[in-house]
Amino acid sequence: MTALQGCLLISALLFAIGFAGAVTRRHAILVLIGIELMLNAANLNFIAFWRFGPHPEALTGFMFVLFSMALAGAEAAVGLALVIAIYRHKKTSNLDEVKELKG
Amino acid sequence: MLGEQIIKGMAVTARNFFGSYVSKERLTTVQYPEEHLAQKENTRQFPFLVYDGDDWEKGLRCVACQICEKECPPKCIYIVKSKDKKPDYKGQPQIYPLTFDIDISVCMSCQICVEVCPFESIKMDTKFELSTDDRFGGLLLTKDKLAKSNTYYQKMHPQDAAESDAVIAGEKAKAEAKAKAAAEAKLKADAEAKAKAAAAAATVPIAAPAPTPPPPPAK
Amino acid sequence: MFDKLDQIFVTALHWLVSFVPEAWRSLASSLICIAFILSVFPAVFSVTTIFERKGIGRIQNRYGPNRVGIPFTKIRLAGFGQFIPDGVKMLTKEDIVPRAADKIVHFLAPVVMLIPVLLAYAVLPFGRNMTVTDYDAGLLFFFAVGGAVELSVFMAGWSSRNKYSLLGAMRAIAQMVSYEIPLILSAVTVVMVVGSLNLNAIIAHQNQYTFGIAHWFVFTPWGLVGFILFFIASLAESNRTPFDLPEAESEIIAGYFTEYSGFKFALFFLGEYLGMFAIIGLGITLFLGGWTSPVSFLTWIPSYVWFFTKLMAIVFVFIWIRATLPRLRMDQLMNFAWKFMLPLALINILVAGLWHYMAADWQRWLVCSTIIFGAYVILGRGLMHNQKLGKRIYRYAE
Amino acid sequence: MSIFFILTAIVTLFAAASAMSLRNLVHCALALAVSFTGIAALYLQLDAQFVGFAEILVYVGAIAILIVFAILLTRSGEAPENSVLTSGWMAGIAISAMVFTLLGWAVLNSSAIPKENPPAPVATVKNVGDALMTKFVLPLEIIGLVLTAAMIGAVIIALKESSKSETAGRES
Repeated sequence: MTALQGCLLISALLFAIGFAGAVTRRHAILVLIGIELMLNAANLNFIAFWRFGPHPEALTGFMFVLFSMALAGAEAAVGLALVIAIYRHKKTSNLDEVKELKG
Repeated sequence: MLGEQIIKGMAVTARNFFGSYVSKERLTTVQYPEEHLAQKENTRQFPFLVYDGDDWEKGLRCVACQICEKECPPKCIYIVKSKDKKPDYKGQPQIYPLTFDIDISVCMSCQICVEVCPFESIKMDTKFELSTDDRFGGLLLTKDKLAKSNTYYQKMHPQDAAESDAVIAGEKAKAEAKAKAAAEAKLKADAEAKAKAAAAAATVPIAAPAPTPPPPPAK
Repeated sequence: MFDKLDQIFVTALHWLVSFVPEAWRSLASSLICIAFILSVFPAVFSVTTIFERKGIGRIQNRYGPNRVGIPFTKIRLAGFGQFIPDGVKMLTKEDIVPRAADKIVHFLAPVVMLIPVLLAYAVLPFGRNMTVTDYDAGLLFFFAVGGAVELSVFMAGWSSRNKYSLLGAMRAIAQMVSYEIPLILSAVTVVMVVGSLNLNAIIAHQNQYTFGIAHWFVFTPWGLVGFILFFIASLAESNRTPFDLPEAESEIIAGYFTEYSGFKFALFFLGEYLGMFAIIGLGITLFLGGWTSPVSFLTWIPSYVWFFTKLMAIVFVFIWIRATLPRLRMDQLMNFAWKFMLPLALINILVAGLWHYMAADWQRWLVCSTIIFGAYVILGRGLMHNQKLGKRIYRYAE
Repeated sequence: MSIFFILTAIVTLFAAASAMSLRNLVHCALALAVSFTGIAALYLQLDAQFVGFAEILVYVGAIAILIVFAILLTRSGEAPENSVLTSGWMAGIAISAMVFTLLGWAVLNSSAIPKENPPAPVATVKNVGDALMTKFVLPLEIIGLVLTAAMIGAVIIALKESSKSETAGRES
């Protein structure tokens, strides 16, 4: 097993953990946490491919991770604002109780 | 302008900072164990017992009337009366306290004992460095520790001491006047008795016993 | 001779490391550096506590601590031995953990507080050639590890299960997050002009002299504004008066470390002061030329002496401010950060860019100063616009 | 792969697993912060210092704090009494296990993966900055726009509704 494969396995496991959490937990914030973990797994993939890939001097994977971090920040801000808005409206942040789209 | 007042405030504190090194008058605190601040006229800490003269056992004004013990709100005074009597400052025999204890860990410095004392014998002290490592024995003040001379009181609270001295002097003068009057009355009575006796002796040989002097009137 | 004195610590480090076998040298060198940081800055902390107590005392026309000197002797040292009994008292006190507290998080919080604060010293240059790691993106590293402090504050506040702790933690996090933005934006100006995130490069850029006066960034219009913004933001970041809402003792006891005692409290206390020194050290490095001397004829004074002199001078200003200004209200705090400091920092970035590209003559001084001053006046007016100052009206419950 | 790398990976994965499985939400958020720190350490060992410190700055310093704030604002700091899992949790676990198996199989059997490790690339701050300002300047601008939009959107969503609807909400 090469170092790249090790990194990819770690990131695959991280992705699986994030995915399992996002689909099994009821709390909206935990779903967001799961999504963050999946994003991080993807970032780890990018860094691993940048590090062990053929053209590291192009910095493509590196840049992708930087941009994806900025996007993750935006996603967390909007997602948590949504969770707070839903909580204020429905007095719950349990996803099983927030099923229908009507206000 | 925004920030101007901040600069002014900083200047004030800076002036105080450097001023405290330059002029001693700025410093409001004193170096305590070495220096003490002058105490106010009405400072009070815990009660003490006043005595006149040099010997505290003889001069103690307290007559163990136990009014203070009864009035004390936290019940921190403990008095045992004596069986015998000894003369007080008026020269009149009085009972005196065998034991007079004040537990200053209980005392709340309310001064009620001073207010109710009819004999000007309990007053408030200004001494405050009373802390001790013995919390039971050290804070229970017995008679010998409580007794302080009248000159001490005069020095501590000149105004109050003058008032209380005036009362005492008044009492004494009254008592002396009474005694004088009584003595005069006795003299008169004696003379009368003598005259009577002489008269009686002329008639009846048995002499009548001399009448006892009347007891000093209560205040 | 003076060069040798300047480099005495570097020489000592090389001399010490030369005793170690070749393979272990880098490890030994870092261990010695860690020992240096761990011994010097807590010592500075202990002296600072005395300075703070004495200074505030003098400002309030008191003496301050002036009794304790060297233990078991009659030497008083004007009270500078006070930290010894203070430390002994602090470290030997009983460690109390609330019954309802989350024990593990409660235990970890002070540790998590101290680690990032100590890590931040790794990139600070204390003197010429005296940086533990000369890292390429040192400034980024500094801000990155500084961000972890907020998490420890939250851990302390939440795990104590005390409303005052939680309130203090929420206030602290809100304040730190808000003031981190002007802090970073004011540092960005320096990065723009120097073109590097490396703190040694930033100092090298300031280590030049014209007419005997150093090229410190604080001597330029944008640098002055940047320094003042950085200074105010670092006051807020280190939770010092007038931004001490997180531990406002008259309102919420001690904020997030209400439920801490003994050793853990000491760790928090230490962490807070070490964080303050670190951020002051960064401010010195960015705007006050780090270890360089302000005038060229004083360059013979060793560089670390300059660094620590500047550090203590700014610490003294912190103490002075603490003794002068009252505490802000939460809304005033937030308004000040978002409506005044943030726009001014953004305009300052613009001005720094202008400064960089204009010809170096008096015109650029005039233009830059005018823009900064105009922005300052307008923003200040805007901040004070809604303030209804006047007699306060009290409404009582009937 | 050094021992240290494997240790960091184990800590990261363990923290991630506990972030997804603990009952108390605050513990989840703290475990998440540990996991992010671990990922940052992995980046550092993959010679991507800049990304590593950016990870700490963004994820530990901002996103973890944001999540913690959201947890406290939605009053979910205490562990719930009833089940924390959705009704179809078994299917979810099964699917994620399948995803991992598939990914692992693909990673281990792919022919596209280079066999030898190239020397460590250099990504100095200067290189990154140059790349951001030349090749990647358009994405950078777009990211700026997206962040601004997200910020405004988050503020509007989380903003208190007008007092009328708020009182109505309180009555209901």
